Amino acid sequence: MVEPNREPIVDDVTQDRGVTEGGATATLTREDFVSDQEVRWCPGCGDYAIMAAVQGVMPELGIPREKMVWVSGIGCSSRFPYYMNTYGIHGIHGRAPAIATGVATARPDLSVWVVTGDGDGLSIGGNHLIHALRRNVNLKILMFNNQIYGLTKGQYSPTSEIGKVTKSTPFGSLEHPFNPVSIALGAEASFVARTLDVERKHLPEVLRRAAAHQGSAFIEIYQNCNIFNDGAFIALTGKEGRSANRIYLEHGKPIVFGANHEKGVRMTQEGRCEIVNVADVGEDKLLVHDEHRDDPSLAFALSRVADGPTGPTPLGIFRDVQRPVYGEGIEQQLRRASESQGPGDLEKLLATGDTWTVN
Amino acid sequence: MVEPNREPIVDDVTQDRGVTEGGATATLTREDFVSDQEVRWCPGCGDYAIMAAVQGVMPELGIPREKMVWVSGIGCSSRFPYYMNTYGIHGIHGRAPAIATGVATARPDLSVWVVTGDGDGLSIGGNHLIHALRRNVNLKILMFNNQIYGLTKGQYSPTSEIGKVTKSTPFGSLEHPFNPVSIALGAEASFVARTLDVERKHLPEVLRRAAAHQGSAFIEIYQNCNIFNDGAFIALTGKEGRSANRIYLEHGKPIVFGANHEKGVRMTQEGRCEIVNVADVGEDKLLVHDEHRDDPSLAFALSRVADGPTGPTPLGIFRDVQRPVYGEGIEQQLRRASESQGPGDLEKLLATGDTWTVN
Amino acid sequence: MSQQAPPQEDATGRKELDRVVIRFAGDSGDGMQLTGDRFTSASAIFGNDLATFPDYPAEIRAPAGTLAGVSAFQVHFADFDILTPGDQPNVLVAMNPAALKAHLKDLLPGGLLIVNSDAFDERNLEKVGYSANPLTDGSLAGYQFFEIPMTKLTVEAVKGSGVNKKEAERSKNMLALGVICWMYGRPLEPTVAWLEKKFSKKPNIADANIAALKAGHAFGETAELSAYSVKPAVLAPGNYKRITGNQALAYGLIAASVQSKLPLFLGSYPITPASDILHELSRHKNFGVRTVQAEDEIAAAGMALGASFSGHIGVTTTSGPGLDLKSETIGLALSMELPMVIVDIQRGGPSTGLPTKTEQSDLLHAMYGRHGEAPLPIVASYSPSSCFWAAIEATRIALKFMTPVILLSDGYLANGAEPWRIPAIEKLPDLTVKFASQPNVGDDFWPYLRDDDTLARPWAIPGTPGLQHRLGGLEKADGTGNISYDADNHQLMTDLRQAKIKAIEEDIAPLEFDADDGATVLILGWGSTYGAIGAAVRRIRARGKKIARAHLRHLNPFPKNTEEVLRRFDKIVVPEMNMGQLSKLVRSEFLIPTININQVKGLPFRAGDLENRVLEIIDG
Amino acid sequence: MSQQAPPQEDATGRKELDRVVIRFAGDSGDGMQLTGDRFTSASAIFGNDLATFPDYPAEIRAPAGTLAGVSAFQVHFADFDILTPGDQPNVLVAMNPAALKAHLKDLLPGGLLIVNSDAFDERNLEKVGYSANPLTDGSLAGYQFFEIPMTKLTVEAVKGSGVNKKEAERSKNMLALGVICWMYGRPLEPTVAWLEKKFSKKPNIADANIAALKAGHAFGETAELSAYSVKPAVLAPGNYKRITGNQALAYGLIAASVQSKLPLFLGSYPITPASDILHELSRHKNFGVRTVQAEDEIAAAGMALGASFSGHIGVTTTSGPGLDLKSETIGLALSMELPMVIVDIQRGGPSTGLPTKTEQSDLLHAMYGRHGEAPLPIVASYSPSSCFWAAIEATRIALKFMTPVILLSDGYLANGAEPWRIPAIEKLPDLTVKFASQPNVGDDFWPYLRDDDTLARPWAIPGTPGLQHRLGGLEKADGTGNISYDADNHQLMTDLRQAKIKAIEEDIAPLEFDADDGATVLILGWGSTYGAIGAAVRRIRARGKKIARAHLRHLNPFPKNTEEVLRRFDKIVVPEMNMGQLSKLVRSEFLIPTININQVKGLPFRAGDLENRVLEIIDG
Ligand SMILES: Cc1ncc(C[n+]2csc(CCOP(=O)(O)OP(=O)(O)O)c2C)c(N)n1
Ligand SMILES: Cc1ncc(C[n+]2csc(CCOP(=O)(O)OP(=O)(O)O)c2C)c(N)n1
Ligand code: SF4
Ligand code: SF4
Ligand SMILES: [Mg+2]
Ligand SMILES: [Mg+2]
Repeated sequence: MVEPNREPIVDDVTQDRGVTEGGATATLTREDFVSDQEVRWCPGCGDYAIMAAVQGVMPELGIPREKMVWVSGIGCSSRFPYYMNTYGIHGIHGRAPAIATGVATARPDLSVWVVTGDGDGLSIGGNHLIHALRRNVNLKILMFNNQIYGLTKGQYSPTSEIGKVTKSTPFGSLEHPFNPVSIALGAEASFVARTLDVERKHLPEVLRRAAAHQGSAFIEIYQNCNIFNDGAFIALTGKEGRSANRIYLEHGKPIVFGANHEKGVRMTQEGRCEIVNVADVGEDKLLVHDEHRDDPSLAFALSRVADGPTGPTPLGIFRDVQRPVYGEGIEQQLRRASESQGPGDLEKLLATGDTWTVN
Repeated sequence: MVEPNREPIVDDVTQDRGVTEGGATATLTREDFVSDQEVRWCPGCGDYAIMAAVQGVMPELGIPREKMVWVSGIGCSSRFPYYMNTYGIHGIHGRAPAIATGVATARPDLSVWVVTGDGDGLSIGGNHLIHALRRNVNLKILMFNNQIYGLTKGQYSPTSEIGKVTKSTPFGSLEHPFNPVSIALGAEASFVARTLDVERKHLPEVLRRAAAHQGSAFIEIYQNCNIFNDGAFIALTGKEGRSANRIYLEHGKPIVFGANHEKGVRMTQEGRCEIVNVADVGEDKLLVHDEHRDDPSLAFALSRVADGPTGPTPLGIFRDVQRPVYGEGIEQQLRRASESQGPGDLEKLLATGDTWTVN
Repeated sequence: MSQQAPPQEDATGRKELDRVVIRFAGDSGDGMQLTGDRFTSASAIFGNDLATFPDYPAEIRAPAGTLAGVSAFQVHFADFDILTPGDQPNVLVAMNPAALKAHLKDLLPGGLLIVNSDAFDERNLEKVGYSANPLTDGSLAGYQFFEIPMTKLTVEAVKGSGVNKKEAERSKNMLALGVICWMYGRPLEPTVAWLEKKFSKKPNIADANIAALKAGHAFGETAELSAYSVKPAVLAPGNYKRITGNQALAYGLIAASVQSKLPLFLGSYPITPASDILHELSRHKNFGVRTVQAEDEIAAAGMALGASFSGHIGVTTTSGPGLDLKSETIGLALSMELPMVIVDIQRGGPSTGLPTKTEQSDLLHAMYGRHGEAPLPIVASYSPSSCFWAAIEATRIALKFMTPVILLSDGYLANGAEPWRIPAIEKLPDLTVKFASQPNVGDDFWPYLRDDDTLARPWAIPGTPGLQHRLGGLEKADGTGNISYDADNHQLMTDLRQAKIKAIEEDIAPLEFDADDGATVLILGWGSTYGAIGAAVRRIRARGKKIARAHLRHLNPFPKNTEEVLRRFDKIVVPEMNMGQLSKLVRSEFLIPTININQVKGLPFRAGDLENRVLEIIDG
Repeated sequence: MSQQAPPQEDATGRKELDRVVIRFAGDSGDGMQLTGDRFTSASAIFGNDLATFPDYPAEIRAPAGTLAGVSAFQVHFADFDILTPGDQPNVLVAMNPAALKAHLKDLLPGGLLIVNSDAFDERNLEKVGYSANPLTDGSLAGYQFFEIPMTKLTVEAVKGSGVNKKEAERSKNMLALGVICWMYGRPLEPTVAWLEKKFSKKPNIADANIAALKAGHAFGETAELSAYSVKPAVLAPGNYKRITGNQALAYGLIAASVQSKLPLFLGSYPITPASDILHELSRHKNFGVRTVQAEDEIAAAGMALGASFSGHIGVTTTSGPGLDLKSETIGLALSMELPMVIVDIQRGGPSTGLPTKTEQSDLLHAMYGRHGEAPLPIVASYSPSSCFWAAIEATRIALKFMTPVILLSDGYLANGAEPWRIPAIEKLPDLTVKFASQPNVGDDFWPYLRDDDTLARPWAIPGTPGLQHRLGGLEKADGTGNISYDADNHQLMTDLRQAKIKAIEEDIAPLEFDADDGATVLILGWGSTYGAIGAAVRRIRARGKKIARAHLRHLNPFPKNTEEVLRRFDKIVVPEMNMGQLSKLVRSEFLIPTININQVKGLPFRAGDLENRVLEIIDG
């Protein structure tokens, strides 16, 4: 009864108009993913660039729009689902990973994406985030990190730097920030990546990789809030910084960066990643990145190369390993149960146990 | 006005009976920390051993009982405060770190301890825990990890192993567990340790170190629930396991273990900790533990030596570094403010801004 | 009461009684819950009507021998249909001094008292502050009193089954059960069979328990304890099953899933006394039931909401503290107008309160416990077996009106057991829903284009081509569902949300009432006071007084005829296990005065107490 | 209305008006809030009485030129004491077509309309669906209408201040302000001074804005725009300060801290419209105010609770969604009987609702939004400046009765500004508390040994030798505070918790009412409807009708004389910005029928609407 129970939901209704329509077989374009809703971000907001990248990549995935659900919390970033011509939930503050877990475990046939902010995802929503990652629910989680609370007009967030002066910290913040990649790895995440709103090529590529990953994918996207935290990522986006400070992680390749790849990352005996001049140590001594290492220690060490986006900062995929996917496990148990015990029979269920007959 | 404002609270009342009475100067005994409340744990519960250790160490700290506050959530473990003859709050499920943060930031003069469980601290309370660690609030957090929900009669917890059959998972749990030490390190914790309920010497020593640490200290204590998860730590407590599987971390010493120290831990080029035969690699190749390394990568790598307490498992202090303490930062800002602006003057406050006079 | 009437003897020479109330009391470790449960099962199969009331401490196993550690189970069985587990026991089984101290005060004068004399040693007596040994100081003169060295007898009996001393002593509850089974002529077979099944993997434990059981039975016979019989009750013909409220509730949810052809999704976080619903549902995966133990109640509700959005019956189960945490998510479901069922098994509050005790004090919280104007339907079960109905009804309303629904039960119903006449599947309502499958405005799909009758919005689920839409908690324009800050639209949506809930009164059964003609006093109840009120009404009538009673199963909206029913009577008496929450709703809704009978003790009403209070009102 | 009466001329030849309502409307990016704020400040200093109403979208800056992006600020200033920001403006400043489209409908017939003609280009007109240009199609005939090329004039004016074009154009709001200042004879100095201070670090920005301001003033003069004057209001003598509700509330909390000699601890999580309290309080560290921006609302409440336990005034501030999340922690504070203040700045609900709009729909949630029997006091502010009183009163009750107290304000009060007569410090109540310092039962300390009058328990804080004790959410034995599952004790504690809150009625001011003799209709209000009701009452009286009004500042418990006051009148009219929440409380408490006037539009009542509705009731 599992199948009969679940399947109809999808089929009944899809039959009517034929799954193919706007479906996998029909090739979709960028525009197909643009909703009719008026976009309400501030002019110049980094969210625009991210949306463009997403809407550019979606058609490539060959997933029909109706099979896609975008879930978010509350925040400027969390308005995202309204702008996607897919199914979507603009949830409540911090709860997107939980709501999305419901969608993904109820309906493994869907492609479920989460958009959250540094406040939504790491402040009020931190617990749901780490548990979704731990369970390896099949969610693609995009965290727009602008290191500020945008929608509430500029208070510091869990990723704001110490000393930051904001509306709620006129004398400077006293809180040591989270390193989102570190906390995700500490939470057993099977896929962890970082990219930048202005990355025309890198961002889409990371999205593709996340989509391809089985299980939960966590992507930290540095996003400029030009109203309340303008220039937070200038070290990575500014002219010189751009080449000097972006450390692109590439699987199987030694980690080098700098205008002429003159800099590199080396692993010390005590398992710490340090930045070196390639010339000094020689290319062969450089750390070769391995996304697929089962042990997350390497990825974690890499996440500590930069505590904040103020100097050389690794971008790309820190970790991408296979783990059982939560929703699939549930499906299996359902299938096994109905195979072993036979599909659920209500009459039988009620009639078993401490029963007797009165005539 | 900061001082006048805060100080009286403590003094007014303490003067009356003289701080010394039951105070630092008077030497306290174990019994002084035993409350008059009837202990209500199951006979044989690991919580008894932990309580004994705690009540044994407290007198050594030279902190008067009235300056101590024990805060907990809900769970068998969380009954702990009732049994301590100190101030205490038996809070609500998962919120102890938040409540304790209120106590510690309001009253830096107090010694604040938190007792939580694997469900209380890592399931419902996960977010408060990681934020308390991130902020480095001056809290000593004892997490009794019995890998089960005890008080609610045996459901799996975020630290239960995959496949665990419990009341709520009759077909086995599908959830990948947290590694409490890893998540704490990912959350920027400045002090992270692990010990065992039955460790007569080790547990007290870890408690002393935690007490000495400035800021938040997180201690995972493996605790046997003999009713719902008996033997969960048998690999570490059983006869042979005891010597074979307990890896004691000691600062500045190469990491060795086994009955005759025949085993050791080595750091690979890719920053992974692997277990080796000392004979094979030679003692000099072994990893030398460094609690005080600023970069948490080493501690993290060590936390991955064992995903669960089923084989060789590191015990001891993974990390102990100095970071600004959250509460102290606040005190400083208050002091600076009243120094620079002068102590708060209500009349002046009300009279400034858009004001005018009508006669 | 049967004790008064001169008892007959049956064929086997047993004194016939019409009803008996037995309370088993011992240490948390003594297995009293299991003992009571087994006796109940045997009595059910024997054909008595029955009702049970487990009463145990919040701690798992407080230290042996302490008052805090006492656990009790009361069973009421009779040869006629009964309504409550009985006010006071006429038989008390006390396994140790603590149990005696805690429960003797409830035993009826002249009642039967059976104690395990082995447990009455110095230490145990001291632990609970007995200066003298009650077994010997004559303080038990007022009862028929038997002391049995249960521990010794048990250890004796189980010799050879190869269990160690500790395990041997653990079987003493079975010895006690054996004694009681003999006294009330219950067959041992069901229990033996059950023990063999339960301990199939540990045969020697099974043997020990069976040996103890039989030894107890034999002891009763040889010691010539007085023997009684309680005839089977004449219940309506049909198949019966002994069921607890939580079990019935779980079955009801499964039934709703089957009847609606929608999969059931439970997002839950363990909490007493609701956890057993999670446990029960996670056992029925072959029904396609998905259960997720969430990281907390907020996540549990969020997951249920996500599942509802995706076309499942999203359910979340909890108790008071969890309901607090779910409020915000319930508000979102209400604003998204998604079908969702929130089950609250009420317990003693406020705060952590009395986790294992019962109370009815979440009604106003269910009604108003969300910010903003946020009305939703409330359904309440009123007996263990009615939880089955309530689960189906709550789901029916949720699906038909596209709204979250709160189902209120309580600890007393959750853990209490009673015989349930298994309903015929054909008789269950058809809950089939029709998902939206086509655009409803030209080529567009408007998620808030409402049904004229129910005001429900269409339910278009992911996977449906062309109906992509986005919902959230910001105010929505009626029809399109787009974000709208328009002033008049907000008024309209607020009115519509209220009207939709109000409209449900057209869809639910009218309030039934049972009145003697000429009765001027109506007892109005809701929830688990049903049985106690019923028993009180019987007693009042037995005294030749006129009385009327009605019991609300829908708390929001009220059945359409509620005011009309209330206005038929001069006095409306509202007994509640709270400080008067239904009464507040009735007063503000109808401006009708109420006379409140409130009890907030963590325990159900005693029929006798209710009887007296109501008689005063009738006469006074 | 002044527009009707033939206006006088003052010495300077300006037409005298008694009151004016100006609405500034433009893009979120146009700085309308700041413009209105500055004009208000100038008018305040000039000596008018005034009231303001900011109205902006939930988005930070919706795309330029869209309706969604329009932000408005209304200010009402007069030469007499006024009560509201005015129903409809008689002056509208529209910086772009979107602003015109959104607000023209509110402008009074014949009203003054000033637009920035530079913004009326094709694209902008199109964006809001203007087919024809309203400036030229004669559709504005019904108004006194001036178009000013503000952008051009500004760019012209700021040449030389060395700012770039973008920055230059940004100053056009100051040009508009200059024009209005000239028209209503407001001095420029205060604004100039303010600009210099604000941009002290960016002198060229300051210069540009000042240049624009003066240019606007000059333009008004040269273009000979009609010039008006509104004399200073005759307010009671004293020092005045223009203050918003949130600012007053923050000051009130600081005052409570000073008056109680207890440090103030705020645990808060940002949320509209409450965030400004957190912002304000975090600026006053020299008062020893500790502010923590918590990870969420639950933590914020938990931190406040921890601080209260430690001897601070624990406060947490939020809005509806946050109040949902705090319910469980509030229940714990209530069970621990700790003094704590929970501030809820109500906004449009349910769920995320209308974050920047006002509503009164959390009253029942505040009253019943916790599981179990969990009563607590509720205080409500009723005008921006009354938030100062409310904060002190809420703290006073919390400290005296050892209980959490909920303070209800709303978005309209929070952001609205009015002149506030600065109170004399000596007049503020003394809130000194006495902590427990000695054992109270022999050598023991019993944390639940209550005060006979207040029923408050003693407050013993960490650091006090010998008084170590442990509190939690499980039910406590009265007196000792030890965990107790005893049935009668639970009833007792439940009764005591309720009695303690009820007893507060003895401690609060009776309900005042203002009635014409012979009045049969009473308008009963609470919260921010105060001003609108007051204005409506004036109008009703101006029509020679008899009316009475009373306004509740304590919602739980009600003042002791409430029923007595209500029973003096035939009809009780209850206007609320909800669906009738106070009315529900009144009906269930007193069984008195009410006539409800409900508006749920995210906007305050218009005095005119209230007037008409009430007149119907009086006449009909
Ligand atoms: C329960 C609740 N608390 C607080 C808020 C107010 N709030 C809305 S968004 C937000 C934070 C936004 O920051 P972030 O998640 O970083 O998103 P951003 O706006 O920066 O993209 C807050 C505090 C809310 N809507 N709900
Ligand atoms: C809000 C809330 N949700 C759920 C519960 C029920 N509950 C009490 S303790 C507990 C978990 C206990 O597990 P753990 O924290 O590991 O403590 P242990 O009993 O194992 O020591 C739960 C789910 C509660 N009391 N409050
Ligand atoms: S406030 Fe910042 S994050 Fe939000 S929309 Fe504007 S620029 Fe983007
Ligand atoms: S249930 Fe387990 S954890 Fe709880 S008290 Fe008993 S043994 Fe200890
Ligand atoms: Mg942000
Ligand atoms: Mg546990």
